[in-house]
Amino acid sequence: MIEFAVKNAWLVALLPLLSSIVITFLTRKSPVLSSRISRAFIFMALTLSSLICYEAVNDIDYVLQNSAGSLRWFTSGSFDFALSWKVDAVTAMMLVVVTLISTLVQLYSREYMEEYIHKGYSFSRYYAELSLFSFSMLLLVLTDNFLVLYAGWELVGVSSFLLIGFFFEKKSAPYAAKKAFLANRVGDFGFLLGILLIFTYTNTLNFDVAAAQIAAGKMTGGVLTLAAILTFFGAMGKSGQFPLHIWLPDAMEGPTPVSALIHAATMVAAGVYMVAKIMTIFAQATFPVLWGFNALDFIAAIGGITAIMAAFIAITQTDIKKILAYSTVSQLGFMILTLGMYSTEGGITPLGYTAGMFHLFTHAFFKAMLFLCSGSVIHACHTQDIFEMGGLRKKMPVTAITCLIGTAAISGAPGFAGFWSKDAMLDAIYEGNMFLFALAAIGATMTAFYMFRLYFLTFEGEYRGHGHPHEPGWRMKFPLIFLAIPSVLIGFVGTPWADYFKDFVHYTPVVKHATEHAAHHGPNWIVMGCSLAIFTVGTGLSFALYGKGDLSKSEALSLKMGGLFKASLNKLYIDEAYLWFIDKFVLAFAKASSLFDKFVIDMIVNVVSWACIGVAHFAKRMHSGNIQQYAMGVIVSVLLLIFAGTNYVYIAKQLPIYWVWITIGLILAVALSVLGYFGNLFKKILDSK
Amino acid sequence: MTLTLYHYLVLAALLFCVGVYGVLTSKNAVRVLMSLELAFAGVSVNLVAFSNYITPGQLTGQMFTIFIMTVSAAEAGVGLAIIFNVFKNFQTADMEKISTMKW
Amino acid sequence: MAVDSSVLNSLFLTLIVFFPILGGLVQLALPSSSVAKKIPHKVALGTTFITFIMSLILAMNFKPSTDPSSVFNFQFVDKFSWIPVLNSNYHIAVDGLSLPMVLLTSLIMIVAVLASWKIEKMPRMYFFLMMIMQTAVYGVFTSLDLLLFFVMWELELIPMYFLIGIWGGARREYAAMKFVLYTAFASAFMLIVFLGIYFNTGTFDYVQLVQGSKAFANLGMGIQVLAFVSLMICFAVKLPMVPFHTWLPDAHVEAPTALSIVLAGVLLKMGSYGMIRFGFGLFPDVMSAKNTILDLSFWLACLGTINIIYGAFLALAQTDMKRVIAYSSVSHMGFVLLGMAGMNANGLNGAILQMFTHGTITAMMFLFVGVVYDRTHTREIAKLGGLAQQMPIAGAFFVAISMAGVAVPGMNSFVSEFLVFAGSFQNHPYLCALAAFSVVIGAGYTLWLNERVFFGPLPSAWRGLPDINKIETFSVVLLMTIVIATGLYPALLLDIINPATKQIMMIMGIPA
Amino acid sequence: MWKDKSFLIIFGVFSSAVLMLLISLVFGSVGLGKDLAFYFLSGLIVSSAIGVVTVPNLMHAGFLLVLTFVSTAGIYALLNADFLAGAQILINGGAVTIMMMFAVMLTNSSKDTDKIPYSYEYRFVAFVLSGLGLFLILILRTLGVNFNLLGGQMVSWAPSSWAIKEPISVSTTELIGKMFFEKYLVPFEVASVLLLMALIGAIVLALREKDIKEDLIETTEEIKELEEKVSTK
Amino acid sequence: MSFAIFAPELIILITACIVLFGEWFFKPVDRVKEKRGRNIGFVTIIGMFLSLGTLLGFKSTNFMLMESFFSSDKASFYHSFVLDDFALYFKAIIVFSSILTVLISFKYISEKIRNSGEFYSLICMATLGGMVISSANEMITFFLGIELLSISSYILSCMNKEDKKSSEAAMKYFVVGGLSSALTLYGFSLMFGLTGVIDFPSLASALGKLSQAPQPVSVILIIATVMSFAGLGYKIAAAPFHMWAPDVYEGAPTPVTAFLSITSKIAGFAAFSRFLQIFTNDLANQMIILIAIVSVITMCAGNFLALVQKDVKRMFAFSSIAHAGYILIGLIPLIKGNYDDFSSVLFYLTGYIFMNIGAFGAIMYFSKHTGSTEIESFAGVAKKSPFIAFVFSCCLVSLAGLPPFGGFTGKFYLFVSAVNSGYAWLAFVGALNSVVSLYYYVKIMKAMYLKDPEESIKWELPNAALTMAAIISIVGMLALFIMPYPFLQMAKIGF
Repeated sequence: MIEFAVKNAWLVALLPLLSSIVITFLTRKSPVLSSRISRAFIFMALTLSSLICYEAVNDIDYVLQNSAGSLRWFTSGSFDFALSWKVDAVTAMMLVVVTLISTLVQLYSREYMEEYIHKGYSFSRYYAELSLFSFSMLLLVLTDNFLVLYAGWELVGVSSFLLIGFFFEKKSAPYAAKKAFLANRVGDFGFLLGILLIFTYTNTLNFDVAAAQIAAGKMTGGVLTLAAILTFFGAMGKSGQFPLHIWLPDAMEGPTPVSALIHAATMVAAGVYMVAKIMTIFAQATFPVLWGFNALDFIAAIGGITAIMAAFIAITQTDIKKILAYSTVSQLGFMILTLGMYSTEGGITPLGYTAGMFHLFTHAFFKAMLFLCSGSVIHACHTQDIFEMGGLRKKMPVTAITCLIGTAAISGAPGFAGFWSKDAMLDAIYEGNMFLFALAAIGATMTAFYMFRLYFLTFEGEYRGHGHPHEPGWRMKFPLIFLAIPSVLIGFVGTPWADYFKDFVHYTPVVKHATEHAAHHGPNWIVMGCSLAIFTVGTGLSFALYGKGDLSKSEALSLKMGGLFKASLNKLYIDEAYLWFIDKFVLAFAKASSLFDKFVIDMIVNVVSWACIGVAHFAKRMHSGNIQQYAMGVIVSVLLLIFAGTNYVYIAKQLPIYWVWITIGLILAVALSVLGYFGNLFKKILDSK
Repeated sequence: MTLTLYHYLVLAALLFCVGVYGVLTSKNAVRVLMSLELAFAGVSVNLVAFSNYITPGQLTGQMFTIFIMTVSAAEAGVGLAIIFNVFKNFQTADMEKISTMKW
Repeated sequence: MAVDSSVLNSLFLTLIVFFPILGGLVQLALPSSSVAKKIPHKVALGTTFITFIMSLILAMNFKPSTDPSSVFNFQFVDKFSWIPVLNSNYHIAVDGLSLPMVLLTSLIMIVAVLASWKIEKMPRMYFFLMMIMQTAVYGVFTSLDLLLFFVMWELELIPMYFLIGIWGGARREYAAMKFVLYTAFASAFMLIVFLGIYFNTGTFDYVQLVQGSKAFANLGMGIQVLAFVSLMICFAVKLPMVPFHTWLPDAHVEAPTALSIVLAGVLLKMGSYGMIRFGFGLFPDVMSAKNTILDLSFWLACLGTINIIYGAFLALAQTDMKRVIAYSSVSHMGFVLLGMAGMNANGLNGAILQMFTHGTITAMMFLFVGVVYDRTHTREIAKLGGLAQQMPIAGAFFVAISMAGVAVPGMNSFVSEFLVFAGSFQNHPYLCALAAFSVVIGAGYTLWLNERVFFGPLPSAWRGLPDINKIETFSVVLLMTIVIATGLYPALLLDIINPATKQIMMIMGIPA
Repeated sequence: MWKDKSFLIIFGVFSSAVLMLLISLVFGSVGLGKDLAFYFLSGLIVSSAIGVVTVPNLMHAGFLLVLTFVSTAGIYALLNADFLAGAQILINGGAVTIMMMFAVMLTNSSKDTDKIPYSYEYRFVAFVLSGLGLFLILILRTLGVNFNLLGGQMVSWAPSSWAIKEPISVSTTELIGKMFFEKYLVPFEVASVLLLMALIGAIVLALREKDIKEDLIETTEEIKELEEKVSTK
Repeated sequence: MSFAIFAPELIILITACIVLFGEWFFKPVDRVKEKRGRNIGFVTIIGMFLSLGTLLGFKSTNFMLMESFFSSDKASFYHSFVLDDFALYFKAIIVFSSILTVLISFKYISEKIRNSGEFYSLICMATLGGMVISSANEMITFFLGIELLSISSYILSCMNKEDKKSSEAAMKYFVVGGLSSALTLYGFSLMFGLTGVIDFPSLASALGKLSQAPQPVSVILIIATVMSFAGLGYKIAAAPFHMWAPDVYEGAPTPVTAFLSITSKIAGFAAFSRFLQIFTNDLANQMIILIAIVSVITMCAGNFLALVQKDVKRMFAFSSIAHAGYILIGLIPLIKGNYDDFSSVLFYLTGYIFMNIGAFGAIMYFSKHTGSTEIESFAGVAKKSPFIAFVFSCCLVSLAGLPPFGGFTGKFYLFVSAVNSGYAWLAFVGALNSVVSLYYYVKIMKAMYLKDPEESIKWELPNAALTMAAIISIVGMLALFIMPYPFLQMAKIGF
């Protein structure tokens, strides 16, 4: 069974696609059946990927040797573009994460989405799109070449687009979907160019081969750095890094389970995954291009900015999902920042790489769970504003507890999963760059603060909303509870003392090269202390301000903070800046070019035709109707032709032959029309007498 | 000063040009016809002169002239018929008024 | 369905080319009483369907070249003497370049006939003209004789004029006239170049021209470039290349739906086909000249990039649904230019595939504009919105079409655009990078259109609109199947195209 | 009656015409005053031709046309074209001009038209074109051209010489008659067809409609009417 | 002397005489004037067919028993009248075009023209003139042929006697024609003066010798050439000698317009072709440039002025001017002595007959029903008479030089000949002009098909003759496109 799973790893991706196709074409009309089919298929995929992961943990070499496969997709010139796949450690991990969370979310959705079904939305469509997403994500994860990666990359974008715009009758949802797609596309633009650069230089699309070629010196210096940075653009778009993060909060317009799956756990992690997967290329892109920055510097800088910016914005948001969204952005920023760490020796710190992956791993669980909790809350309260909630702990204890676990995990409460991964990240940053460490520490503090703010405002104090919230059914509760377990425990696979995760993950040929020389080091107590402090400070502040359900303190503080508060509340005006840019530049340019097209290019065409008609209108006057006019025309023509003919001998000596005649012809034509015109004049003079 | 070919040629050219001038300026259709005859006469003089000086004894030019005379007579006849018709329709033989079709 | 090729070889292609005209003549012979029963429509559908089947048989019996040394792989050759005085023959055949175009034509014509199912004004005449046009288009794609090519090229003009002029929208006369004059103007250039080629080489035959004296190869670069540019102008108008594109939006906006489908789906390809066939085939030295100041591939790339970006921006600014798609055609056809400028197998493969993909996708786009227009009688985007609530299936399809339009993987446009980028990036990285930005703008206008027409709240005026009917569904499913099938497995087409591309590369003297 | 200007002109024209003819014939045969005759005749031709196109009265113009033609006949005579001279007087000087006169009278042309000539500017343009342009080109370019460059080379039985020859004296009538039926038979026949055609044409055009109208039965209705009439009778 | 070579002309002449008295002959037979007119027309056609048959017989039996035939000066009328392939072909198409012209004019003539006998007689005479021109080998016959054609055309233009326009047209045609004749004659006289000969072959060799002559002679030669050119250019309505054409075409009775635009034009080109043979050496080069420039002006003038016309007949005048421009291109190889390429002119003229016959037939038919020749009055006629409208459109497409009709092949072949003579730019100008011409041809189609008629009653079907002419026209155009080779072979003649 395990052997089958490993050798047919493509099945993991194919199963959701099959379910998507079956739902679309066969069971479109029966929602419940569709949901069952979808869940069954994803569960099969989960089973397969678990087996693969199990085998990978057991015997990674076996998986590496047996899981690879390739199909000729198409041939251009003499180059075969292949659909190829391969499972390595990171992939195995991602497979499990994706299928597991997909399975849970699909189960959760069965109940969560029911009320929308009654409103006329198609359940089948929902599940088909979810399956499609799973397929795309798994394709992205499974492949080992750039083209298919890019294909999966685009496809997750598409399914995300579809799912964000699920409530298509709202004005905001399609808008958000479009925004998400476009922001992603901006990143993809760079990604595509990066791939093209790598392809052009190395003449291969395979990660391993490309890395080897680069190592062999086929691509060096600025070009490589440029290629790496361009490729990273893709990650920026997909993982919501500054300045392309704007789509992610808006993407919360989609159904909450979708947010949990796509915009928290899996798709947004694709950027991080991609950077990790082709880390060797990044690691070799050490040629400084801009102000001495190289590719990893760039990555780290972007990650750092994103982490702190998103955290800052999250502090003041009132929409529960937006807070979580910004938190996601921030956490992704941490991961990216960590990935961008390199040791002073010029090589990559394995810690940065593994810590980033580790956080990706843990974050997937607790963030998905947090989103599902928020879904549960929204499901109960029919609002997303945390100021209209409060005191829900009594009414929804399971949700509250799981949410608390998630909050603790993400804030880095000691022992929880987030603590270990965050600690590992801070450790890596600490090794790399102190300034960035400080930045990360502040960011982490803010994380603790706003996450507990969310928890307190939602579950503690008095209920401020209307209606009667209550616990959801088992289909929604089960995922919460199920995810709570790893949120607490999973961190223990990667403690500084026994870092199984690191051992597992870095045993990936792609990154092996870069990481093999790295030493195994124990816990960094300073960092751990910092982590503790961060958690304590953040949580404490939050408790002080919101813990008792009393909002007056926080309001006073917000008034005191004035500008900062506003900036945070308005998301640093980045959206407005984008809109301004699009409106004032892009659309204005489009309108200008439209006018240019209409009044210049098209006008030239029209003017030519008008000119023809105009010339004709003028020249037709030579047919004045007067007979003697015509006779005169004959005589004039004869004279002109004689003149031209008799002087042609002389003229021809100086000028090329045709020009003389063409000139004479023109003179003749002009003379005739002038004659016609004046003939008419004479007639007028005559008439006036 | 003896008579040369050029004397006749100049005369012919003058006659021809006067004819052309007449065609261009006459208001009356009949006078246009007369002017045309003048132009033909000019051509005839030319031909006869050439015949006499260039191909003496061969009479080519004279034969040509005879045919031109025939044609000009026929043309005059037809022309006059046309002028009658025009006169019937327009009640005038004014060249300037015979210009309803234009442009 | 493999048939003995010796049976097929004689006159089979001729049959395909002229079968539509037979159908057209049947139209003329139909009594006027048959109109009420939609007999003309059915006859037309039958004709196009049979030609489609025949071209499928053709495609199945086509053997992609395996001979690496030959520069031709013309099959189903029909060659008869036509005007011996001019050494001009009736010479038609297909190769890997023209076969996809023939298939595309057959396919699009079926869709076009289905899209004109509601035509009630003089249907016999309508389908007659359409069938003539089909023959002309087939002729263009299969002619190997320059004179025959020119004839077929011109033959398509007048039917198109009438089709736009009689069955078109409000400003149809202007649009039709503009189309005709523009194209005729351009073909004057082609005529002269062909004449020049004839007098330089004494033949109109493409095969002989490529094998023997390459058009103007003996006359020095100046003349070659001049001739090449003249020829390109002709094709550029048809393509349409900025700044010769302004006839296209007018023609599209005024043309009936079926005509827009044919225009965008097939007729534009005539330009790019001509460029590849004759630009590359007859002027390899010009195209591959790199050492001169006139690096034509650079200019081609420039123009392609301008087409792509400028067209995309124009599409962004339009308020008329059909205009958006018309300008998107301009943008997408720019990819063909860009691919050609790549001067390598990837670029050229991409260009040829892009011709096919754009044909299928834009046809669907225009089909849907027709669907919307049929029901709402407006194409003003501002007036539309939320139609997906009334027409869920249409909405779903339109999303899929938009996705195909923005080159999402799984759709064939993804492959073609990637190949175009991959090819042109090698030669002109900066221009390619600029052009690649269209993935953003292109997504912008397509999805924006999608959002404004199908999504969001439903204006009360559009309540009670019927969803798309079976005929429209069939058309779109047919095309979508092709799009996805060739998108998932592009080798279906590329295995035909790629050998031809290699041969073109060989003509150009570039190692594939 | 004697004071009538037109009578004077008619008389003057005819008398001078006869005089011209006589002078030219006499001078020509004697061979003395050919120069004189030429200058005299050409002066007459030119002045009367200018008169034709300028005198206000069309009748007068017609008479001057006769004078021109007759004088031209004199020139022909000077050029050894005796048959032509006679034919010119008969055909042009007689028949054609008389037709013109008729036309003038029938169209009342002498009364109303030509009272207002074309504007001065227009006539000036015409004069420049024809009088100066055409004439000067013809004259200036013609003078000094050796027209006999090819001499007799092209003509088998003519004496070849580079000099411009004096006119020779041969009676042409007989020769012309012969040539009509030999060398110029085809043109002769064509000319006869042409005259026939002109005849038909002139008749067709000049025929009054009412002359041919009465005996025509136009339509089937009329036939029916006729038949009815016959049957009722 | 063998009068047999006159057989075609004589048959036409006899026909002319018979139909002249046709009214009188047929009066006892047909009391209805309409029928009588038709019968006279039939007689004309029969006569012309006989003539055509004789011509074809000459061709097929290889009548050029020239060895014996031209053995003596006398037998060949001193070379004043030749019957070579060139003449045969031109005569054949002239007679053929006359037949078709008569065929489409039956209805019009019997309805609108009183003296149908005389009318047909004059048509025959004009045709005869054209035939004489085709065979003329010396200036006098040539000139007489032109005059025979011209004078009968003057009369024909005037045949609508009550119509102001008709007589005005005749007047214009006559005055300009007379002046042009005078100019031509003056030019001829100068040429005669320079060489002393009037037959074309001797003239050619003489002028060939003169072309090396010192400057004054060459100048006077240019003057003579230009003046004769003016007269001939007037005949084919080449700009700038075209100004009479629109008015005359508009005013003349429509059958006459058809005749002028087809038969008369073909005869004009016969004249041109005959005349141009006398230019050799340097003179030929100058002549080529003259023709090139005139053809450009003609094309442009014709096409551009046609753009703004409102009357179909007038538009067709400009169209025929433009076509004269195209055909002039084909005369360049003639001057160069490249007779193979000159066949493009013959081919084009053949196609031109078919195109214009269909067009004028349709114009006559439509204007009879609409009572006007304004383009606007043709609105929606396609609904009333689909067949004729279809034929008309085909003719227009062919005139514009688009496939699949003979107009395309012809024009292409003309351009081929231009490029072959080294005048590619001329072909280019021609091609661009065709584009311009497309505009106004399409304008007519637009009126016919795109506009709606005022009332939707269908018209009576066209009569058999017109239907036949229409079918001949469309079949001819298609045949010239699909299998041009036989026609090209026929047109490819040796001199």
